[in-house]
Amino acid sequence: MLKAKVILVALGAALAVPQALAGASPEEDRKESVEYFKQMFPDVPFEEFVNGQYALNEDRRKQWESMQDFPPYEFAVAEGQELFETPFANGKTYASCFENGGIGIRQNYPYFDTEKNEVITLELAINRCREANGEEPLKWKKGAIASISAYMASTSQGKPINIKVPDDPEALAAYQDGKKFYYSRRGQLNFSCASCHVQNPGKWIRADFLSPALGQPANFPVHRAKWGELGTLHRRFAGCNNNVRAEPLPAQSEEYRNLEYFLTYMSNGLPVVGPATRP
Amino acid sequence: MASSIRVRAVENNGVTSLKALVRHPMDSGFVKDSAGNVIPAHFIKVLTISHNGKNVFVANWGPAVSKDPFLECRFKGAKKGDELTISWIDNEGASDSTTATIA
Amino acid sequence: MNKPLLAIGISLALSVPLAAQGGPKEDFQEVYAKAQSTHQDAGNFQWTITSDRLKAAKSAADSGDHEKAMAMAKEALKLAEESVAQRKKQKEAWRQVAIGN
Amino acid sequence: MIDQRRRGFLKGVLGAGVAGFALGSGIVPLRVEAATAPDASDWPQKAFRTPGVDETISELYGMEATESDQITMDLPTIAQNGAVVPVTVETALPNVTSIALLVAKNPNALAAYFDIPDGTLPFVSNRLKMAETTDVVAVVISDGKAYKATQNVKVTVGGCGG
Repeated sequence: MLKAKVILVALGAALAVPQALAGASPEEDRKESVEYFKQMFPDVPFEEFVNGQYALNEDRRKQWESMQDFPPYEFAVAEGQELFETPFANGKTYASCFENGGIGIRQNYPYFDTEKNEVITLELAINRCREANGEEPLKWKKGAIASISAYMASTSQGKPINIKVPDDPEALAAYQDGKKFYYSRRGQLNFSCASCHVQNPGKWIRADFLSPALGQPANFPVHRAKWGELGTLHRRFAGCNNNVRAEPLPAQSEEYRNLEYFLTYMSNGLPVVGPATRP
Repeated sequence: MASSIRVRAVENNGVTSLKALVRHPMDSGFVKDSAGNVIPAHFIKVLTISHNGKNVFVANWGPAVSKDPFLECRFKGAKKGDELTISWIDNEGASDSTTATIA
Repeated sequence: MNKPLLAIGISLALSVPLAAQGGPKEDFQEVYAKAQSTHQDAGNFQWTITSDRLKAAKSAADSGDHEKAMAMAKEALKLAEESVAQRKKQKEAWRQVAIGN
Repeated sequence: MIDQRRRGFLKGVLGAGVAGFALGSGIVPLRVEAATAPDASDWPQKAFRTPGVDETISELYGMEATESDQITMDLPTIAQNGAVVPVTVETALPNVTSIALLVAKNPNALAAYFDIPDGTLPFVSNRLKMAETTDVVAVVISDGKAYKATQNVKVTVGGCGG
């Protein structure tokens, strides 16, 4: 059914990446990017892109479906809910820091804070909420923060991702910085994120099956079989950078937040399906 | 404290399908931690599923069963509303148990 | 790749008249410091392998293996320079492949 | 904030006054009700410590297993990760009393061994660890005789996951 069409992929790779339009707006970028991936995988429905390699490879999809039948992150999500609802020492809870009590809002993250002029990711907002209530911040990449973020994502299941880039020079600059990071080759292997996830999705890189960029942030935080636990998106950024022998940047650094801003914007309209399992 | 066992048991036309996920590291004893010393073997040895005091399924597990192990089994003779008891014991003598109602 | 570097390292050390002001240790400090500063210059484009070589150079130097220390420092410098070149090239190169510039 | 595991550990200690079990690491909340803890005395210790498929089968059942096409195994062709390989075994063979899962090239072949009491269907699904590309063997005892099915699974170690 969703067999990766080798011919098509070859055609996709040969597809001349649309010539850079001078100063295209984020929305134009997004539309062009969706079109690019639709041409590359014509028989993959738009919503299915959130399932990455599992939308392109039958053998992988079957393994994924048996994992999702009773996913190993269920304990972490239950723990995340317990942590989310446990009041801080001052009696308040996370709900007080978020609109709608933090329920069903994952699809709006990350957003650009026009006062502070910075990208606010969900994990950053979680720790800022803790600090505002006199609590110690959590570690960024795994553990409690991943469980809480996974619980909050689970309350947004199916809601379309809705990232906004306001017509504000700082917001556009953050978006552009994230885009530049995404397309810049780095590390001794000299790959960019796009080398794998834009130019070669649907192909094998050794024994790994490359997923398309479209839809990637929709399934975070993710429980990877390799980690044996949940991990946040910035843990994945650092891991990928390390794989190409580029020095990873600190989690929740401005560069990684701008990167998340750009990448998530590209998935606007796709449903939140986090948390999810991955290899 | 949430139990370490999550269960879904559903009966239709006489056959109960039970799925369980157990929270356990299932360390094999063959893995080293980042400091280079071996993580000792720590895994569930026996897991039983019983209905009306009788075992309907017994799993003898070794260290090659994945972390946070998953199990599915099917049996006859139980109906909606019946209660099942799922218990496990590991190689360190720790154990846990929970009950589930068949939907 | 290491062998030629080692060879160059050795021949260089031999050709330098012994009376030269810095002995092999002196040259090492110089190369090591240059490698470090070039590595910093790479900014967000630092390579993990450069920091590995810098560590290897330092530990070789600490344990008195000057030959290895020099080879590692030289390799670190070469890698650091390549990462700086990558940073500069990518300043504009990314636009050619980006969807929608 | 009390670390989740420590809280579980503390509660375990208070509750475990009954029996002086060696307390495991605090990771797993210890709720020791000695009464319902399953009896692990007939856990096949030696079988779980035997390398090699045939040696394990003879250790476990004291007989050889013959290949049978009545056993269906649902396994991936290429495992996405050797740490979590989903496997499902089902058979049409009659009066099944036991199913075993073996991973040939694991340090010890036996991964899991299930008692199938009367009234329980000859079916089981599990997630196993596989050290490398190798055969997964399912052994079924039907009418007191041992049958087996074999299927190879490719496993690669490491990788970025894609």
